[in-house]
Order: sequence, then structure tokens, then C-alpha cells
Amino acid sequence: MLEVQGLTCFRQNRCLFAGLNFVLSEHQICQIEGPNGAGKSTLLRAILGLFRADEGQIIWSGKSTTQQAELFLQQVFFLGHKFAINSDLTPWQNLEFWSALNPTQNDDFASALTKVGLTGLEHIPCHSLSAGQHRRVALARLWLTNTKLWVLDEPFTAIDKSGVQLLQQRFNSHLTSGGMILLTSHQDLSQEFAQLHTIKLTDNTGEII
Amino acid sequence: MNNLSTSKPLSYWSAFKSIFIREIKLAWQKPTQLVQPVVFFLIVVTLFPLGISPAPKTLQMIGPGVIWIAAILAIMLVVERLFRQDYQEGTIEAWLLSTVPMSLLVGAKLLAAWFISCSVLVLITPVLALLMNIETHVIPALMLSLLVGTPILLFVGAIGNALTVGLNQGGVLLSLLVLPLYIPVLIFATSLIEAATLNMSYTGQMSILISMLLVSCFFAPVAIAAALKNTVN
Amino acid sequence: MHFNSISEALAMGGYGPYVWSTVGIVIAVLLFLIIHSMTAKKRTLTMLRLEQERADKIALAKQSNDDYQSKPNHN
Amino acid sequence: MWKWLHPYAKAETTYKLCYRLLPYFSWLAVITLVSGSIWGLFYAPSDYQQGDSFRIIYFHVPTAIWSMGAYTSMAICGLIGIVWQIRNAELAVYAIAPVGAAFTFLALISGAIWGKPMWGAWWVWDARLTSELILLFLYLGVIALYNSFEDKRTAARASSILAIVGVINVPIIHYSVEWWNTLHQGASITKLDKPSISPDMLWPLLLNISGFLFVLAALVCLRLANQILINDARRPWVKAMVSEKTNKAEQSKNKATLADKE
Repeated sequence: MLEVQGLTCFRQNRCLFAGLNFVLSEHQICQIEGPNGAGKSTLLRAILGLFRADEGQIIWSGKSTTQQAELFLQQVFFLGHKFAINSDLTPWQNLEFWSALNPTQNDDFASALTKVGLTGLEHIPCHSLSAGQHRRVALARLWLTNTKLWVLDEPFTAIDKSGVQLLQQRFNSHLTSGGMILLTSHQDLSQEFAQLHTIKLTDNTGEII
Repeated sequence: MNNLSTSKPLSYWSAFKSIFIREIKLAWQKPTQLVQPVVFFLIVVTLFPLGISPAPKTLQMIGPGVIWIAAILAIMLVVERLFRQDYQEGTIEAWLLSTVPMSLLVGAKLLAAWFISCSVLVLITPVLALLMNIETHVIPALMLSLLVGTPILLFVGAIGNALTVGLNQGGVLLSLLVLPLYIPVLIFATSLIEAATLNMSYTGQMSILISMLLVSCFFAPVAIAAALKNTVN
Repeated sequence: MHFNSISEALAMGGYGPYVWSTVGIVIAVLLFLIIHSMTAKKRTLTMLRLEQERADKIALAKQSNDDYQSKPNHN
Repeated sequence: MWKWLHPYAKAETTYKLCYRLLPYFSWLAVITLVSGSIWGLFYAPSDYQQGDSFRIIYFHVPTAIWSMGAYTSMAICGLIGIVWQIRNAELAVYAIAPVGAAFTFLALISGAIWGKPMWGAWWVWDARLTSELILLFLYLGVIALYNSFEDKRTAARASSILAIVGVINVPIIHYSVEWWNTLHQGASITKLDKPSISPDMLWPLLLNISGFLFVLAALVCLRLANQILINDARRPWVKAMVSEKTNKAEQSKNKATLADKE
């Protein structure tokens, strides 16, 4: 269970959000909404510890993540704005490299790449792929990872309709097997996920005590 | 298939190895980046006889210093783009989120970078030594000093790069940060070569250089990890 | 006093220019530092005040814009 | 745990502490510096070798000592800030850096001016002057790094890391330069060291050494307070201060307009 307690983040003296609380438990998916610059990405990064929050705590299965960083990171999958795909390497090499640093359930890169529709493109350098294909390489990791919590920053951008559907299927299977998903998106997802929670970040320039 | 509890064990050694191999692969795909520092090294050394004097005596006197300064400048080129691509593509973030300690990953990257860019500099120094009219019995000492010294330069420079990689203007700031830290290495290395020229023992300078190497091996990855974590913020 | 007269003290045994220029530079740099540090607070507060005014202005503009849009028949 | 030990009131406490300490440091600085300098410049006997030019020592040695001291304390603050995540310590790094750089600059200038009558040249690659020069570069690096970040929190941490890396190097640089100096120039050049100094000369020197320390402390207090103010710009206590200032400005403006009308 992921618990966010009183999270407050400033960026360059601007308060993005203050005293944010929410809980995400197994089988749950949570969408963070808000206009541009509201701090959606920062919230995700703060939860992962990539951004230093000014106040607040992230609790993962009963303990603060700062106290058990390694255990927490073992169970997290993150896909950010930059998706850590080296453009000089091939999709295959990228997945291979990624799986050496991250917990995976198997090393079946071929089927993962097939799933995202990159059959035949496994062994050409990523810089000759299109933006959408680039993204698909990153998304192929979703079929390899066996982490519990997925933190995804705008996973649906630059993806065509069938791709979106495929992703939603994968999300559902992850949720049914006890996973949890935290994502930002401009899309309305309430149709696809019955148990969707949303968090709205407003353009908050307020102050905190 | 979706069993969330079973996972392939993750070993530090395989992570280390995979980064090392990745770097080698990348270097192999972009050979120009491999050649550039070496050519730069050659050109800078060539400038000195033209700018000062081609007299063998003068060359002999300034030779070691010139080669060392040229090596420092060449390594600055290497260092300047060390983490840039990884930072821009988000690989640094991915490393920070990996359960493998960041300093280990950084260490692998640095080791690979040394093999890719700096070892060549050491290997071509005999040619430069001949150009600078340095006596043949000094060449082993020169190469030894570079062998021990270039990793120090690379490690210390990498700290500077890790600190500035998030900024748009890298180069000038980087040299301001890093070059003062290079001074002790330059002093001990050139004095080592001087001792070798005079047929004196240079174990003193060598042991100082080696201890600086050990210290930088130990501290640099930690400092780089902290700096990268801060830059990604 | 080590010197017999003021003029002798100023001459510093022939080293006057060196000694007094050092003293002058030290005083100048210290004064600059002191003034710069003492006015720092004022500068910061002015900067923050301007920032605050700007933020207020933006909020006001947004408010009136929202009001404008929320009115049903604004055309 | 440390994160919880420093509640946000602490920035304000430190801010107030700075202003409470400031008068003590300032007065001590004025007393020691004025008395030390007058004693040193007018009452101390002159050196039998260097004549009255040695009086530059009363400015060169204190600034040289505290330029190194400031760097070390800066790095210690950086280390505390990084390891225990104490924001105020990180802020202190950039509070110290400009003062330390100014001291280094003074040590360099006074050394060069002293060198002219001694060595006949403004600049000689003397060991201490050379390491002061490198120290100045290190300071400039910290300052430049801090200023090139938009986000001042990132800036503070980056310059803390650089200061720590630098302080490991400072003794190595010092030692290597000294060693290089003896290697290349031998003992032919008199170093800027005080040869067994007589007590009449020593007392004013000690006064000035402590005086420059108090100057350093007072300036750092002022600058740290300002850094805290900038860092806490969105906190209520700073906002209250800002609005107070706004009110005052408005009041004075109103007064001015009233005066105009009258």
C-alpha cells in the first residue's frame, strides 16, 4: 500500500501543492489531473524520491520510503517524460540493459517487443524509429517488469488507438493481479477503469504553515 | 505470467558488467567520438614546437609538461560529454531508481570511459614523445605517469560534469570547476618525469600519484552519485 | 610610537606607497563587502515584494477573466 | 530522522540568531581591527631586514589564514547539509563563499604588493601566493556554479558538493605547490613566512587575525540571514515581513502625496 502524507513541493519558490494526502492500495489505479505546470510530474517524482519534497512522507507498506529506499525501489516501475532509451542502441539492447538493472519476471524480450508491435524492428538502432515506436520500446518494459507499483507519466501520448487499448489491457491485468498504478494523463479514463481514483491538482500558489 | 512475487535475482556484478558492455557498444557505434580527443591531443602538442621553438633542447625541457597539459585538455573534452546523453535521455534517472547502488553504476561507466578514451591517449604518447624530442629512456616513465594520472583526471572531471550536466552552458564553467583540481596531478606527474629524465628514482612521486588515484577511485563515484541525484531533482 | 612624526609614519621608511595602498585596498574591499551584505536584506525584500505584486496581479487577472467567462451572455 | 528534527521554525530561529549575534561580532571586529591595525602600523617596531614594508603582514597573514579557514568551514557546512539534510547548512555555503573569495583576493593583492619591494616583481611564483591563487579559482568555481542554477536549492547542493570535493584537494594543492616550489626555485627566494617574530610585532598580528575572523563571522551572519530569507520566501514569516514592508512603502508614498497636495 502506498500512502502519501502531507506532501508539499515547491519549485523555484512556487508552491505546487501543499499538504497532499492520498492512499493507493492493491488493485487500484489513480489518475493525477491538472493543468500544465500544476506539478503532476513533480508529484510522481517526489513519490519516487527523484524530487526532494519540502515536507511530508511517503509510506510504503507501513514504513517510510526513505528508510527502506532499496526495498521500495525494488517494487516500483517508473516511466517518465524521458524514457531512458538510448537512441544509438537497438530496442533489444535497450531492454537487455534495462533488465540488468531492474527486477523482471522474465527476459523474454522477443515477446515483449511483439506485444507492442515492434516485430522485425528489434535489431535496428532506436534513432531510426519514429517517436511512437520509440515510446513503444519503453512501454515494452511493462511486459517484463514484475514490480507492484507502476508510476507512469503520460503513458498515452504519441500512441495510436490500438496502442492505447493494448496498454489499457495490460493495466487491467496488472490491477487484477494485485498491482497498483499511479499515472498522469489528459485523457478521461473513467470509462476504461471502473475503480479509477482521481486527484486534481489545481494551479496552487498558496502558502503553507 | 503476472505473478508479482517471483523475480529474476538481480546481481550487482551483472549490472556492472552490462553498463560496461553498453558503453563499449556505444563507443563502437560512434568511433568519431573515440578519435576526437586523440586527434586533439596530437594537435595541441604539435602547436608547441611551432609556437615556442623547435630547438631540441627547448623541446626536451618543456616536453613532459606540454604532453601532460595536452592530455588534460583532451580529457576535458571527454569529460564534458560524459553524462550528457545519459542525462538527456533519462538514463540517469533510471539508474537512480535502480536498486543497484548509483556509485557502482557510475564506477562502471567511468571504467569503461577510461578504456574507451584515455587508454588511447596513453598508447600514443610514445609518438608524441618522439615529436617532443624526449629521450627514449624517459618514455616508460611518461607512459606510467599518464597511466596512473589519466584516471584521476577522468574521475575528478566526471564530478564536474555531473554537477553541470543539467545546465545548458557546460564547457567554460566545467573548466573553471575542474582545472584547479587538476593542478596537484600535473605537478606530481611532471616532476616524476623530470626525475626520470635525470635518471633519479621516481617512486616517491609514483606512490603519491597512486594514492591520489585510490582516493579518487573511492570518493569520486560517491560524489558523482550525489551530484547526479541533485541535478536530476 | 615607532615613528617620530606623522610624515615619517606616512613615508613608512620609503615603503609608504606599498603599505598604504595595501591598507587602502583592504579597507575598500571590506567596505564594499559590508555595504553589499548590509543592503542584501533590503534588496531581497524589495524583490519579494515585486514578486508578490506580480502574483497578485496575475491572480486578479485570472479572477476577472473567470468572471468574464462565467457570465452567460458576454457576447 | 533529522528531517523531523528540523521543523520549519528552525529557519526563522537561525535567522533571528544571526541578527542577535551580529552586533557582538561587529563590535569585536571594529575594536580588534582598529587597535590591531594602529598598533601594527604605527607602534610596532620595524623589521630589521624588511624595514617598514613588513607591516603589510598585518593584513596579508590574517586574510590568508581566514581564506583557508573560510573554505574549510564552507566545506564543513556543505558536508553537514548533504549528510544530515540540514537546509541552513547548505545555505551557509553560499553565504561564506563570496566573503572567502574576497579574503583570498586581499591575501593575493597584499602578497603581490609586499612582493614588489621584496622581490622586485609584483608576482613571483611563491608557494603561498600560488596556492592562494588556486584557492581563488576554487572559490570562483563555487560561486559560478551556484549562480548558474536557476533553482537555488539545486544550486546550494551542487556548490556544497563542489566545496567538499575542493576541501579534500586544498591540502593536496598546498602540499604539492610547496613541493613544486622548492623543486624549482630552491631557497633563493625568501618566503613570506614570519621569521621568529618578536612579541611587539606578534600582538598586533594576533589582534588582526582575530579581527578578520570577527569580520568574517559578522559578514557570514548577515549573508546567511539573507539566504534564509530568499529560501523561505513563501513561508508565512517572510511574507509577513514583506507585507510589512509594502505597507511601509505605501504609507511613505501616501505621506509624499499628502505633502505634495499641501
